[in-house]
Order: sequence, then structure tokens, then C-alpha cells
Amino acid sequence: MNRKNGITVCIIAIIAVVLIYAQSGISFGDPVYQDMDQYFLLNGQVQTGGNNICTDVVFDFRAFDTLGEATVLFTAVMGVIVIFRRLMKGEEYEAE
Amino acid sequence: MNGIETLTTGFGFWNPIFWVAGFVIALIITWIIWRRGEATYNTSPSSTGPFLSGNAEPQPGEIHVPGGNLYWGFTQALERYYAVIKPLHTGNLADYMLWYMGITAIMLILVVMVP
Amino acid sequence: MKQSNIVRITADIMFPFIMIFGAYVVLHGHLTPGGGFQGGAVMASGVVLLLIAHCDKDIKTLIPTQILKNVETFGLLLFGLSALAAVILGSGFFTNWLVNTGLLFGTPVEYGPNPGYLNTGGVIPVMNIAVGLEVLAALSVIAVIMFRSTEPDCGGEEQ
Amino acid sequence: MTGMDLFANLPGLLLAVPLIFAFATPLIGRYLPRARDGWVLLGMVLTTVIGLLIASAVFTGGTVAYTFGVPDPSVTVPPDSGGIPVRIIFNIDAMSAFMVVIAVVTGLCVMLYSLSAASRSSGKDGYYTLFLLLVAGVLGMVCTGDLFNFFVFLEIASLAGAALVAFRVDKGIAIEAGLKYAMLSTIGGLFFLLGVALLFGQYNTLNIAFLAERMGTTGLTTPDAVALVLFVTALAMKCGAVPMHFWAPDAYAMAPAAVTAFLVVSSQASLYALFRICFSLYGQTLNTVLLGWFIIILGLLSMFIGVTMAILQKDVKRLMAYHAVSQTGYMLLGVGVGLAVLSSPLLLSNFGMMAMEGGIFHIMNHAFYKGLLFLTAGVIFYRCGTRNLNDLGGLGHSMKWTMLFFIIGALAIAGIPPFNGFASKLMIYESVFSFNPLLSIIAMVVSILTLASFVKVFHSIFMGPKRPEFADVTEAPLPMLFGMGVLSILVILFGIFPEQVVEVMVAPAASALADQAGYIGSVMGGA
Repeated sequence: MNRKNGITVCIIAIIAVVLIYAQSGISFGDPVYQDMDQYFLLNGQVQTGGNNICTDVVFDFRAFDTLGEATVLFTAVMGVIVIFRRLMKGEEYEAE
Repeated sequence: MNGIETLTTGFGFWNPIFWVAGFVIALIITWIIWRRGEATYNTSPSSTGPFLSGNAEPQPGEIHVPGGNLYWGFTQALERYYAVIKPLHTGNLADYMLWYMGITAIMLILVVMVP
Repeated sequence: MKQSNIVRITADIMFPFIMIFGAYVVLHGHLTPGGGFQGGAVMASGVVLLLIAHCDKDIKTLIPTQILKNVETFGLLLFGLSALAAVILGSGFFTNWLVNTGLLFGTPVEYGPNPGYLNTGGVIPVMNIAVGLEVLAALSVIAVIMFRSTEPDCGGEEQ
Repeated sequence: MTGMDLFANLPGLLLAVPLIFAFATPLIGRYLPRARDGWVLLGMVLTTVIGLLIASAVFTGGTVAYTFGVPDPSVTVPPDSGGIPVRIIFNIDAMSAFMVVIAVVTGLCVMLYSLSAASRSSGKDGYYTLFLLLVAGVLGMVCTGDLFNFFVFLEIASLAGAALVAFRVDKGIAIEAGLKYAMLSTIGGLFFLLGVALLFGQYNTLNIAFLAERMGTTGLTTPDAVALVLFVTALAMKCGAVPMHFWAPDAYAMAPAAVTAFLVVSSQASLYALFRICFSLYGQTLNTVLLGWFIIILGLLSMFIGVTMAILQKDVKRLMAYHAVSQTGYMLLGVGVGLAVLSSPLLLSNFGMMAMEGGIFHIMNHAFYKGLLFLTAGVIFYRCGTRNLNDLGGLGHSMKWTMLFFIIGALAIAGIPPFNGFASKLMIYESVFSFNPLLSIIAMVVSILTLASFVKVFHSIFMGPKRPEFADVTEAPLPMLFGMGVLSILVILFGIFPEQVVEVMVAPAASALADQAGYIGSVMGGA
């Protein structure tokens, strides 16, 4: 058991160190390429009519992703409804 | 044969027509062998039925051969292999996670160390 | 377990304010920070507050699950159909077909600072409202069902 | 609305139809319960028609790029953006179209089967909703040309799959299996998202084609390599490659059989994404030999450990689940060989393309015959109420059609001619043999063991005298037989006419996968 805990700690440490090392290669706040961000800032307000560029990106430029995220939430709700439908009723087995 | 074409793999080929032809030829050979057999062979149960030390043969339905251990000999032969492999399938979510993270960690080391 | 009167009355008083604040965040999503997800979560927190304060009452009559489910479906269908309407109007899926038309949410906007006009943004406010309703209902349904299922005397979810 | 507009918007509708039908299903199930079965079937049929239309358009006219949110969806790069694609783009090339065909055909068969298989369960609204969402998730995963969009659909498919695994609560065992699937999928998805973030932070775009172009100009940086590892391990785990396969037997065994048949397709969508990222995103930028060998080793381990574990099993569906792991190994082996020789045009044209075609063809064949096998296992459980091989027996007397379908599926998975498994396995054996004979020999040994374990299943379930406890077992209901029948006809047809399938669908898919410049050009315009 102790050996497994040691391995777990080692693995997590390795992943953390490598990820920190990897992201240190990217300059935060000053990316090499900025063209897509600039496009949103310059054209977002006029093209979509919204003052809030975040919402413009989320609901216009990437609205399809937002539909996907809303679907994820809907999936979670359906999952909860399905799983809890008989947990409390004492019926334990169900034929396929 | 338009429609049934040969699947060429670059090294060999596969054509269902040839396969069917081979199947038919095998059937014909079987039939020839069967024809050459002894026609007067006694097919009554007294000569083909199992001889169970003089005991009555059990009715069909009384015998059930469970399939679970059909390859007992095979698993015995690979006992040492299975002794390693089987305990890995613990059914414990933490172990599953550990394997996934472990492979990720090994690959990360490989990628960062080997340029 | 019965909560004290202070908790119950405070929850009752807070509930409309939380809902109004959430609705504000949803409706002004295209002008100020926030949007459908954030405002919906705020409104759902109001429902959960009500749930906690009145847990001794019959939750079925307090918060009808079926209405919440219908609201959720309505929100998602509004989202999907407002995106699909663009296809019916002859352009691509998810095109912002209301913007700069001068109709509902269609006032054109100039580049640069402005005081923030509510009647802008095209389908963005429509989708914000749709997502707001969906998130409100979805989070509330999850909370209500899990809460009801863990109460031993309340019984499971009706199907 | 003109017909042209509708046709140009088919890729959008491919996702819109299952999603909107899924959203409305709870409402219809509540207020018009009689119309529900027809509603979900209509949704699935519409999705199938749209998917097949798109696939035929792609196979005849080349890659279809579809941009979301612009008046003309075929314009991928806005004229005023300075040559960068800013919106979400569906980039459906031959490989994606190939996966779409698999998903819609299997989905339709499984839906037909479900109409009677789920008739005894409660919570059918949730079942059908989640199934449509799973179909939508898989279709989104295989169509999208955008990394974050892929992550979103990965989440949808994972959550819907996990909820469906837990659908039969079954004393909580199914919920445990669903929880394992959900946890591993979520952790894998989050690592994937971390990789996406590493790429986005450097290149300021999420479009796969544009990322590939920018990565080609700057060369492979350390964050790129780390992101590649995160992608590859997360997707290899999601497709059930050994040694990250442990969730697969648990989840496949506890899910309803119809769901399992589609979960196989869901896993293969992850496999597709693994190939897509290795070939189209990283492609020539990195040392493909090392990555190719990593995938080959994963494939070998999957094949061998999967089949040897399968031989031990006493639960029909668990046994088949280990075979699913084992068959995934063939696909990894075939495409891994193609990846290992990608940088050498001579070797690629000698045997690399053939190996890739074999591996890709095997994806389709596996989806069909493994779907068929899981459906027959579901019929047996539906009629007999047990999946234990030791209790079953003598069902061949009363379930003749099921037995026939099982034989077809079992012979196909073992690679016996003239079924479809043989065609793709032949392609893999012969091409891998010229890469490295040892790999090919191992693949053949695994095939023999596969046949052996299916002989065991066949013997235990169908052979022997009729058992008294199953005396009143009758043949499966008609919709179930119909769903299985369609799949088995496909299995036989693809075995008899493999060359046509390879020419029309598999070879374009393989060359689309190997052709990174073509993939970039389809979005960015010009190669």
C-alpha cells in the first residue's frame, strides 16, 4: 500500500513538473500571435452589436460551442434524472 | 465478373469467387469420399451410441456442459502469465487513474528528455 | 429537519432579489460582464436557497419539478431554433440574423465606447435568455432531485 | 428556402437535428407518450439521411468545409481578417465522412433494436434523449475541425455514455461502472483541454488546419510536444488501449446491449481523433517513427492482453468487451505502421498506405460486427435474464435467427472468409508483414485465440440439449431481429465486395489522413 502511495506521489510530481516546465516556454500576457484577438477586439462590436466582447465571442463567434456546453448541462440533468429514477424506490434489478 | 472484384493487398489478393470455388471443390471431394464408404454400415444406436460401462445413457436435457472453463488447459499452461495480468484488473477506480497518469508521466518524461 | 424562522424568513425575503439580480445579469449579458450561464447560476442559487430553508415542507408543491423541466426544454429549444432560423432565412447555421436589421435587438452599433443600449446584439440577447432559463432550470432540477432522493421519507423521483 | 441553401447547410443540420430532437424528447415523452418512439426514430432516420448525403457529397466532390455563423458557410476565412479563420469550422474530409457513415448506420440499427429492447424499462424518455445526445456527440467529434469544439463534443459523448452505462441501476453495480467511465472520461477530457490550452497560448487559434500550418512554420516546441502527449494518452485511454483499458470491460458489460454497441462507435470516434491529431495536426512536424512505434506497441499490448483476458471471462458481454479492446489493437497496429513510415514516401507507397487502409477499414468492420455481437448478447439477456456462460445452454433450439446472426458476427470477428473481418485483417497482415514479420505473426495468433474464445461462447450458449429453465424462451421480437439483420447483411456484403468499399470509402479516407497539406488547404484555401 505504501509503495503504491509513493508511486502516486511520484507520478503527480512528474506531471506537475513537466507541465510547469512546458508552460514556462509560453510568455504569459504577451503571446507571439495576437491576430485573432485583435480581430475580435476591432470587429466584434460592429459585427455583433454587443458591447461585451466576451459575450460576443461566446454567443456569436463561438456560439456553436456554447450550444454544446448547454447540451453538456442538459446531458448532466438527464443523467441525474435517469440514475435517480429508482434509487430510492427499493427496486434493485431491472431486465434489459 | 463485373461487381465481384479482386481485393488486391499489394502482396496477395482475395476474391470471394475463388473462395466459393474452393468451398465447392472441398464439398465435392467430401462427397466422393463419402460415396466410397461402406454402404452396408449399421447405423442403428446399438453400434453408434455411447457405451457408458453398461449404464443407461442420460436423457438430453439432463446433461449440461457449462462453458465457463472450456479452456482450462490453456489457462493452466499460461498460469504464470495470468498470475501477472489478472491482478492488474482490480476494479478500483484509483488504480485505473494511476495507470492512465503513469502512462502520461512516462510519455512526458520521454518527450521532454528526448528532443 | 426544520430550519429556524430567521433562516426561513430571510430566504423568503432574499429570493426575489436574487432572481431579479440574476435576470439583470442575463438580460444585460451583451453589455456588461456576465451572461446566460452566470445569471442562470445566480437564479438557480435562489432556488437552492429556498430548497434549503423549507426542506421540511413537501418539495413537490414548493418547487414543481415538471415546470422546471419544461422551462429547461423551452430554453434549449429556443437556443437551437433561434440558431436554426438563420438556415431557414437562407444563411448559415448560427448566423446572427437579427443584428443591424433595426428590428428587435437590431440597432446598429458604432465602434468605440457607448453608454450601452439594450436593443442591440442581434440573437445574442435571445440566446442569453435561452441559456439563462436553461441553466436556472437545469441546476435547480439537479438540486431538487438529489435533495429529494436523499430524504428518506420524501420518496424517489416520479417517472 | 431553396433546396440549394438546405444542401449547403447539411453539416450544420447533421448536428442540429439530433440535438433538437433530443431536447424535445422529454417534453414529448411527458405530454405525448405514444408519439415518443416515432419521434426519436424520426430523429435518427433524419440524421442518418443527412449523414449519408454528406458522406456521398464528400466521397464524390472532395472535402466539405462548413463555417458556423456566417451567411455563406463555404467561406472559411473572413475577407477582412488577414487570412485567419476566426469561427468554428467543420472540416469533413473523406476520413470524417467515413466515420459519419459508421456512426449513422450503427446508430440507426441500434435505435431500431432499442425500440423493443428498452420497452420493459422505466425512464425511457431519458434513455432515448441520452442516446440521441450520444449520437450527436459522436457526430460532432468526427466532423469538427476545431480543437475546443472537439473537446465540447467529447464531453457530451462521455457524459451521455456514462449516464447510459448507469441506465440499468442493477443494485448499484451499473452506477459504479458509469461512475468509473465518467471519472476517467472527465479526467482524460481535462488533460485534453490542458493540451488545447498549451497550443492556444502559443498560436492563438483553435482551428486544427491553421494550427498545423503555424506549427509547421515555427517547428515543434516543447509545449507542443507536451500537448501531443496529453492528447495521445487521453484519446488512447478513451478508445480503450491497454494498459488504460480497464474501464472498458466494466462499462461495456454493465450498459444495456444496444448502448454498448454504440459505445464501441463512441470509442472509435476517440480513435479517429487520435489519428487525426497525429496525422493532420502534427503530421510532418514531428518524428513520426517514435510516435508510430508507441502506437504500435499500444496496439500489440491491446491485441494480446485483450484476447487473453477474454478467454477467461464467464460473462458474455464482458468477454465481448475484452474482444473490443483486442480489436482496437488491430486498428492501432495498422495505422501505427502507416504513421511510422509516414516520412518515407517509398515505404509509405509500398506497404504503409495498405496498412493504414487495413486499419481504417477495420474500424468500420469492427463497428458492424461487434455491434451485431453485442446486440445478440442483448437478445440472449433479454430472453433469458442471465449473461453467465455457465448457466446458458441449448438456446439454438429456440433462437435460430439469433444463432445465425451470432455465427456471422463470430466468424467475422475471427477473420474467417467471406465475412468483412477477413478482408481488413488480410490487408493488415500482409502489409504489416513487410514492415515487421513478428508483428504480423502476433496479429494472426491473436486472431486464432479470438476464434477459440468465440467457439467457447457459441458452444455454451447455443449448443447442447434444450435446458428446462429456458423451455419457454422464444425468438427475439421483430424490431430487434431487424436491427441485427441489417448489420449482418452489411457484414456479409462488405466481406464479399471488399474492393468496392476500399475503393469508394477506405482508400480516400486513408489518403485524406496521410495528406496533411490537403487538410490544411481545405480550410486555408490553396495547398
